[in-house]
This record gives sequence, C-alpha cells and structure tokens, in this order.
Amino acid sequence: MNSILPQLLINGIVAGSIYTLIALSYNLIFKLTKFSNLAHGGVLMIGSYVALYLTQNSLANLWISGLVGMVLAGCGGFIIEKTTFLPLRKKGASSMVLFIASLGVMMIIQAIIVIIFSNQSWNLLSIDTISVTYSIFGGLISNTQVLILLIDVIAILILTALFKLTLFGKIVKAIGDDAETAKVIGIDTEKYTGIVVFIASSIVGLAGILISLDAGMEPSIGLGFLFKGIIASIIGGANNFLGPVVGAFFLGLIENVGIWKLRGEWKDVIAFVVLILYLSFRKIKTLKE
Amino acid sequence: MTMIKIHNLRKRFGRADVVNNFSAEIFKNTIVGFVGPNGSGKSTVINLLTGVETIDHGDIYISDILVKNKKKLINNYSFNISRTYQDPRIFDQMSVLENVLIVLNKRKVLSSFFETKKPFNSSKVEEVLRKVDLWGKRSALAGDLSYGQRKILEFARVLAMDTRICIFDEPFAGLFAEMKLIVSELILDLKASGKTVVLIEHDMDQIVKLADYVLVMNAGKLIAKGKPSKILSRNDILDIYIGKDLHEK
Amino acid sequence: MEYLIHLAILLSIYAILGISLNLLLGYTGLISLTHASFFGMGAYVTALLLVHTKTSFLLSVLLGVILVMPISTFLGMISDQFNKNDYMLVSLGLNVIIFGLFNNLSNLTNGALGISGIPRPVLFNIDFSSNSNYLLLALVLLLLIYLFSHYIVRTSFGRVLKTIREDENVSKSFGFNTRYYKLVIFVITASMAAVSGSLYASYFSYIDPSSFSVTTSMLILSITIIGGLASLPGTLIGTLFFILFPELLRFVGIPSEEVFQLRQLMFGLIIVLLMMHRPQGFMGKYKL
Amino acid sequence: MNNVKKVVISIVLVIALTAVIGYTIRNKSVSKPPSSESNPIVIGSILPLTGDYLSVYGVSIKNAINLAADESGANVKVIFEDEHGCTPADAVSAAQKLISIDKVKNIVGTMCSGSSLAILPISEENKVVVISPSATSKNLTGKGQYFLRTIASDADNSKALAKYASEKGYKKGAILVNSAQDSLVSQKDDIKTTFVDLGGQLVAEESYIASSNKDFRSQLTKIWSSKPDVIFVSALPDDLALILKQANTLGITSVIIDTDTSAGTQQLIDLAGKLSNGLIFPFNPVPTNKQYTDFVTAYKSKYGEDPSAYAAEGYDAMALMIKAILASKNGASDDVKKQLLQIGQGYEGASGVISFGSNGDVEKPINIMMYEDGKPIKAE
Repeated sequence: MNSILPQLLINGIVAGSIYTLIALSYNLIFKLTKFSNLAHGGVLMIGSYVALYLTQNSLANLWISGLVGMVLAGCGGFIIEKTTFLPLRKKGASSMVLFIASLGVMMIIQAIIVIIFSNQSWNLLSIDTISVTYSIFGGLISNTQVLILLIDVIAILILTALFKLTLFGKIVKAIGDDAETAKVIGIDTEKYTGIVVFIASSIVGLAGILISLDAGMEPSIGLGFLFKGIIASIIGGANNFLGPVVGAFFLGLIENVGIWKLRGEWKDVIAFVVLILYLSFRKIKTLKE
Repeated sequence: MTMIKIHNLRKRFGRADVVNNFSAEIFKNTIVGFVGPNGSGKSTVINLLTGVETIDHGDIYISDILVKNKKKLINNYSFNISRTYQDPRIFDQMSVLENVLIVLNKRKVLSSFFETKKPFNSSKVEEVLRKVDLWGKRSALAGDLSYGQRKILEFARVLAMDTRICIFDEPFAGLFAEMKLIVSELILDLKASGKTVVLIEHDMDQIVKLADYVLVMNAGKLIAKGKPSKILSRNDILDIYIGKDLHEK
Repeated sequence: MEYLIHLAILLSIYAILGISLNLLLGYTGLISLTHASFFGMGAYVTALLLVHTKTSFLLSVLLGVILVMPISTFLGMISDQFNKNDYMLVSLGLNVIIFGLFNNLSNLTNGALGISGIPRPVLFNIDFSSNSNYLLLALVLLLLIYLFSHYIVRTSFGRVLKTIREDENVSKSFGFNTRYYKLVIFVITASMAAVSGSLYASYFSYIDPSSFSVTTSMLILSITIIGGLASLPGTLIGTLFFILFPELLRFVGIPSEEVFQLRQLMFGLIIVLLMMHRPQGFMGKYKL
Repeated sequence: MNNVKKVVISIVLVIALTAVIGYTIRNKSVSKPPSSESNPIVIGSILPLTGDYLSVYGVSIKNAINLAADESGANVKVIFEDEHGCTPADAVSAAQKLISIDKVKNIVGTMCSGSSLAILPISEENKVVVISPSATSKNLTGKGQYFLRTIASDADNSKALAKYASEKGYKKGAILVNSAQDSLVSQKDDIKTTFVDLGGQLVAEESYIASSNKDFRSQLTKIWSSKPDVIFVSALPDDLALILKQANTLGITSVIIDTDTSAGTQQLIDLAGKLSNGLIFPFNPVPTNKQYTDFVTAYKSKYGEDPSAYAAEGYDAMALMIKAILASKNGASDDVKKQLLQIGQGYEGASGVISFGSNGDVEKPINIMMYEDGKPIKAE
C-alpha cells in the first residue's frame, strides 16, 4: 500500500501556497491599519469573479483576465480603503468599529456578486479540460497546481524584494512600527497606506483567481479562506515579513495531513484548534518571562 | 517609622538604565516631594512602586511588607496605596459620580452583586466632589471634562479611597490658581489626617510650600535628599533643573 | 394575526440573545462571537431531553443552563487571556469548533439531519402548542431576563463591568479581581443564550446545526451594535430592526428573488453607514 | 439625547409606513381583482431563493413552478417566499406568513427535508396541502396527513444502487459525503447499510462541509489509498463536478456512483462535460419520455438555460396541485388531497411516472443510469 503521505503533502503545499498570498496581503494591511479587515475576503472574490466574467464571455484569454482581475481587485481594495476606512480612521474610530464596518463591506460585496453571478460554484478552467499530471516522489500534481506554485513563489519573491530591499519598503515598515513618528518626520502615511492596500488587494485578488483555477469558487467561500489567511499570519508570527508564509504552509500541511487520521469535515475545526493552541502557548511563554 | 523603603531598585528599558540602584525611604505621615527633570525616572519609580511595571532588581517594602510583584499589576488597594497618573486615567464613558463611586464599591463579586445604586457612601462621594467643586458636574461624562477637571476628578478619587499612602503625579498641572490653592489645602488635610503623601511635581513653589522632605532624582539616580529649602537652593541641583547658563545670569 | 404572533416570538428569542450579548459587549467590552454556540447548546439539550425523555420543559431549560455553565466557564477562562483582537478571533474559533461538534457528532446530535418532533411544553396544565400561549411563555422569559439584566446593570457589579470596559488595569489597581468578574458575566450571558436556545428548539420543533453557525453569531452582534451598546432598550430596537425588516420585504410587491438578495446588501450598507455616523448604534451610550 | 429619540421614531415610522403600503398593495392585488373571472387560485411556495449554494436549485424550481402555472391555463397566482438557504426558522416564518396573511391553502415547497419538518406542525394544523419537490429524507414519511412529495424518498434509490453495485461484483466500497446537507447524509446512511448487508466491504468513509471549501483532493487521496472498486458520492451537481475533476487529476479509476438524483440533469453535463463518462446515478424520469423532453425544451425556451436538479419534480408538483384544486369542490384541503391521490396514480410527469402512496410518498420506477459521452443511458 503505497503511503498516501506524499500526495497529502503535495495537497498541503498547494493549499499552503494559496493561504500564503492571503496571509501575506492580510498582514501587510493589518500592520498599517491595525484592525482585522474582513472586506479583504470580499476583495479576494472580486479578483476571481472579474476573471470569470472575462473568460466566460471570452473577452480575454486566461492570462489577461487574470491580470485584469488582479488590477481590479487592487482598485476595489483601494476604493474601499479610501471611501470607508480612511474617513472612519480620520474620525478616530476604534479598531472594533473598523472591524464591524469591514463586516458590512464584506456583506455588500458578497450580495452584489450573488446578484450578478448567482451562488453557482464554478472553476475558471472549464472542468473537463483534462489536466496533465506529473508524478513527483510518489504523489501526483497537475499542471495547474505547478502553475500555482510558480506564481506563488514569484509573488513572494517580488513582495519580499519590494518590502525588504527598497526604500519604499523601509518607509512602510516605519509607518507600521510607529505611525505617529512617521507622520512627524513628514511621511504622508495615508498615501503609502493607499499604495500598500492596492498591492495587497491585488495579491489577494490573485489568490482568489488561483483558488478558482485550482479547486473551485463560490460567493460563500471568501470569508472562510480569509479566516485561514488570518490564522496563518498569526501562527506564522505577524511581526517578521515572512512569518505568514511559514504559517500558511504549516496550516496547509496540518489541514491536509490531518485528514489522514480525521475526516474532511473537521478541516475548519483543525485550523482554529491550531490557532487557539498557538495563542495559548504564546501567552504562557510571555507569562513565564 | 518608614512607611516605604526602597532598596537599590533597578529598571532597564531596552538598553537604557531608566532607574539604576535607586534607594530611598519615605517616612510615615509626611509629604515627600519627588523632583527631577523630565525623563529622570521619577514616574518609573512610582510605576514600579505601584506595580504598573515589573521590578528588574531591588526590593520595595511598604509598611514593612516586601512587595513581591511578579504579576504585572499588584493590587494597590491591598497595599493601601492610591495614586493619580501624569495623564489622568479615568473612565471616560462613565459619569463623574460613577468614577468616584467605584472606589467605594464592594470588592467581592458576590457582595457587589447585591449592592444597588443607592449605597450609603453616596454621601461620602458628594462630600468629596463638593470639596473639589465637581458636584455640579456629577452626571456629566468624565470624557467631556477639561484637562484640569479630569486631573481634579482623579484627585477626588484618591481622596474618596482614603488610603494610608497617596501618590500624586503632577496634580497641579493644568489647574487654575484658585484650584491649585484648593488642592494644596486638601493635601495638607491629608497629612493632618495621618496620611503619607508622595508628590511628583515641577511647580517648585508648591514643593517648597507643602513638602516636609524632598528627593531629587536625575538620570535614574537619587542625587540629593533633605529639607526643601536647603536642597533646592544648592547650585548643583539648580544646574540640572534649569540648565547651567540660565541661572548663572 | 398568527403571523404577527410568530414574529413576536421570534423577536423575543433574538431579543434575549441580543440583551445577553449587550451585557457582554456593551457593558464589559468583551466582543464575543461564541454566542450562537451557547444558543445551540441550550437548544440541543432541550431538544434531546424533550424528544427522548419525559422531562418537563422547565426542567430541560434548567438542565440546558446547568450544562452550559461549566462549559462557558472553561471557554471563558481560555479566551480571557487574550487581548482585544485575539479575543475576538479565539471566540470566532470556538464557535466554528462547536459548530463542527454539532455537525459531526452525529450519533449524539444527529448531525445535519437535525432533531425533529420536539414537542411543545405543557406547564401548569396550560398547553403551549397554540402560538399565542407560546408567545406568553416567550415574553415572560424575555421580561425576566430583561429585568435581571436591568438589575445587573444597576448594581455595583454592573459598574465594575463598565470600569473593565473602560480601563481594566486601573480597575485592577482598585482591588477588583477583573478576571473573576469577566468570567461571571460570561457565564451569566451564556446561560441566557441557552435559555433562548431552549425556547427556539421547542417553538420550531426542529433544529439543525445550520442555525447555530458563525453567521448567527454575527447576526446577534449586528443586532447588539446597531441597536445600541450599553442600552438594553436599544437592543430591543435592534432586534425589531433585524427581524422585522426582512419580513417586511415579503410584503413589498416585487416577488422576484432580487428583493431577497437586496436584504443582505441593505444590511451591509446600513452597518457601514451606522459605523460612519453613529458607532454607538441607535440608542447606545457606549462607543466601541 | 433628544436627537436620538428623533432618529429612532423616524425609523420606526418608516418601517410602519412600508408595512402599511406593502400590505395594502398586496391585499388589493390579491383579493379583489376587478376582472370578472372567479378568484384566482392562490398557491404559496417556499424555496431557498437566497443564502448559499442551495439557491441555485431554489431559483430553478421557482422557474419550473411558474412554467407549470402558465401552461395550466388556469388563473393561478403564485406567492414565492424565501427560506434563505434552507434555514428552518426562515421556512417557518415564510409558512406563517403565507398561511395567516395570504390565507394560502396549498404550498409547493420547501426544498430541504429539515425545513419541511419545521413547517409541518403549522401546515398540518391549518390543513394546508404541502407538496415538496425535493425533500427526500425518510423521516418525513407519514409525518403529515396533508404532506406529499413528487420525489421518491432516497431510501429506495440508495438501496437499488447498493444492490446494483454488489451485483456488478464491486467488493470494496468507499464513501464521500457532504455532511452539511441532510438529504445527502441520509442517502449515505442508507447506501452504507445496504451495501454492507449485501456483503460489500466499506474501506473508507470521507466527508466535507460544502460551503467552506471546494478542495476535496485530500479526502479523495485517502479513499484512493484503499483502492476501492466503487466510490459512493453523495453530493449536489456543482460539488460533484469538482469531485470528478479532482478525482481525475489524482488518477482515480474506481467506478463513481452518485446517490442523488440531481446528478441526472444537464447542469452536471455542462459543468463536468467528458469527466462525467462512466458516472452512475439514480434517476426517476425516463429520459426518453416525451414529458421530460417537452419540459426541458419549454423551460429552455422560456428561461434560456437548462433546468437544474429537482426542477422537473417542482413542475410536476405544481401541475398536479393545480389539476387537483380545479377538480376539487371549492379547494377544500381534504378534497384536494383526495383528488391528488386519484390524479397522482400512474401520472406521466416530467420527473417520471408518479403514483402517490397513501402516506403521500411517491413510488417511482428507479432507473440506474450511466453517462456515455454526455448522454444518460440505462446502466446494465
């Protein structure tokens, strides 16, 4: 009985690569705006549904509709930031008020998508395109999955380069660490926040497109994937840049390898049990200091 | 009899020794002035004393009980200490009356469950609020008060708590002249009723007027202690405080 | 007329949930998304007892509360160690986990098949199968819980809760064991949710895990916030708004399903607008 | 404080206003139409029109019901109410509203077994005839004197499938089920017990929760590791299509049997295409019978898309309901029920030959079908 572990590992890595994009982009925004932004899950869906609309009406091939999806998701995130969250922050709204407002925005985006596209779940590639699969160390991986891994690696490299090496990245880090002093020394924090939100939103739009390429997309999935992204960015350690990447792959692997012993219906439960265990250990560690 | 004994206290934030082996004694039923330029570590010593910060090294004895505060916040109430903060920490979205009433609450959950709004001590609250002339504003939200009024409200709260040791962190900041007079009167009353008062203040006139004893701190160390009149006229003290060139002229 | 009675019963069930969450969030500042799980526990205990045993309705409500108390104490202790943002995520996680238990432990809860045939109570020889009688039962329980909450808020206990909401460290320095206070109010509100769960199970005579999911917790949260934090009458207004409004949509002439889609769009819009202009909700006295 | 009062009062006024206006419009159009015809037959319908993935089927059934109403030629007024994704509470609200406000005596609906169970107490108490087009759970059988179904309870389908599998000599069976959908869970239970009773060996049982994640690969990997001869899948078409795709990428070659009749609709072919080849599923309408093909063409011409699962059953339920009401004396429920039982014997409906049993369940001839490049053929 050839062990199924390699296949589960491959599934975990592919899931992890999608969680990475969500966790990274969520973390970028969280560090600047300091609140859990549920609208990020809505922006994820904007990306995938724009791509669906373009491919469905054959207005563009897969690549172009993917890019357009990303850019529009970026604009969507940017517009939401400027019209809703910025004025709220200007009014001195607390992080809880911002969280509830983001819940409202999420409901709006989901409702609009359901009105236009209905609740039907779909896959970007017409399902019956038989995908070529390669076998590596005992497991099978389809060409779409390889594509997803490639895109994921490229995205991580670009983001790390952008936020770690460039001056722009340093400024963003400064704002993240202490927005007040950043303002004092003349950085236009709102402009940078806007740019970072645009980048992060297009990345999460990319994640939406990859989900609809790989497994399948449906209006009620956005929030679920966002929670996985949030958990990944927390357990990966939100303070260093690549923390969420580690957290995302860890979560992807735990969920998929976990199914070896448990049934698939426990998938969501596993993710949150991991979160609560992590937070409790982190708490015990700080108490011991 | 020493009410508070501090023995070579040390506290480090990052690489800076904010307080390094600071020792002092505060005697019972006296008003102690605690002076020093900004950033000399005065507030940190007080925070260590009231458990807001954990002690890195050194011991604090409060009425001869060694303060063991591994946990972040010791329960000041059990050590019979009450304090105000440089930036007043009052309950903004509660009324002025409730801000003071809370300290007279029953502490145990069960007993507080059966203590309804009309407690006996509301007369005590009225007395305290009248003293600081806030009774008129008692139903206003604490958050809507001016900075001076917030300071006064926190001061009133310490009065209402009636603890043996009262620590005031710049109580006179932001007050009008006649309000300063009222506060200094009240501090003297506290001493008269047997309390021990620690006063962190930059307003030297008040220190000279009120303090029986002064501790001068700079760069985390205690550099002088003694009678205010004697201490504050010394050149080396003035140098640190007002800066060398200024007081030379 | 039956329809209005039905709505009134629905209102009182969700009002109880709203009031209990308001005690937690409006007065103590704890934003908990686990409420639908306690709502579910109460419902399942009553359902299982009424279907499989001959216990009376009141006893089943009591047993529901007795079961929820230790569980909520344990969950309260777990979630208490976290700061505000983590607390909310942990509470959300607990809801997902408990929903998973409801759905997957099928030999106990029948899983997605749910439990049907839950009888209506017969108390002091009044038969509660007619909705008007049931409305009395629901209103009595709502009144009791409302008065109890009104009492809590008026005591020193309630005042300490508000200080925990404002600045917990200062409250601690006054000698209040804030962890214990938070735990007690968490258990009380969980028990209230269990009571409304029992009402829900016996009224609808059928329950399945879908009514106790995270979306229900978010609905209760919206009711509390829109109604008004730290204002019990505000919660009643909030419930009125969230339960009546969708029912009104049934009367609007356009029968197409777009109208029903608009419901969610409208709720989202209202939440955002309210957060912009009145974060404390209609009649609230506490801004988040 | 007073501006808060103003805000609250204005909102309550707005709500009251919309209620009054809505109420009057609704009453005017329903009860006193100026036309000379006798009052229209009022039929209620409760379906999941919003909420999650179920609304795809709810909307399609609604279209089928409207189609049946138009084709009946009678003056029929259908009032649709939303049960918001099969939540029992919403279904009960919808039923209460239909019964007490619109004074409806006949309802075609609720789609899910759970919400049907929830509305039964009210509908039975008010003697309202309810025909469900898609509630298949067996604990609905005999629960309501006025409750009928135009879909066979899945117990018989699952038993037939298990018998088919064991006759084909499949020894090792595996299960993949959407554990959040009640009808699918009961199908899984039935097929599991029957397959094991007939000597089959259950080698793996996996599940997923539909609306949270569409990645079934790890479950399929685990199933495939025990190399089952046959995999019994209990899923609705859109998940089923994704399962077939992911099974294909994992190189799974076992025979796949879907336990839900919904697999037999064009919707699955559109989604899964060639991947559906070899899929075995239960289906009641004889695909070659004229009524089914007429229904599909009529539906397609009216709505421009193919009917989803359960639409045919909805169409038959409506048609039967209208015929029974017309035949009955002034629509008294007992009489309508009697007529339904009479008309509904060997009734050649779009969803197959319908003959109601005394308990309102319908026994339909069960056809086990298989897809052969997009065409359903009888699996031998």
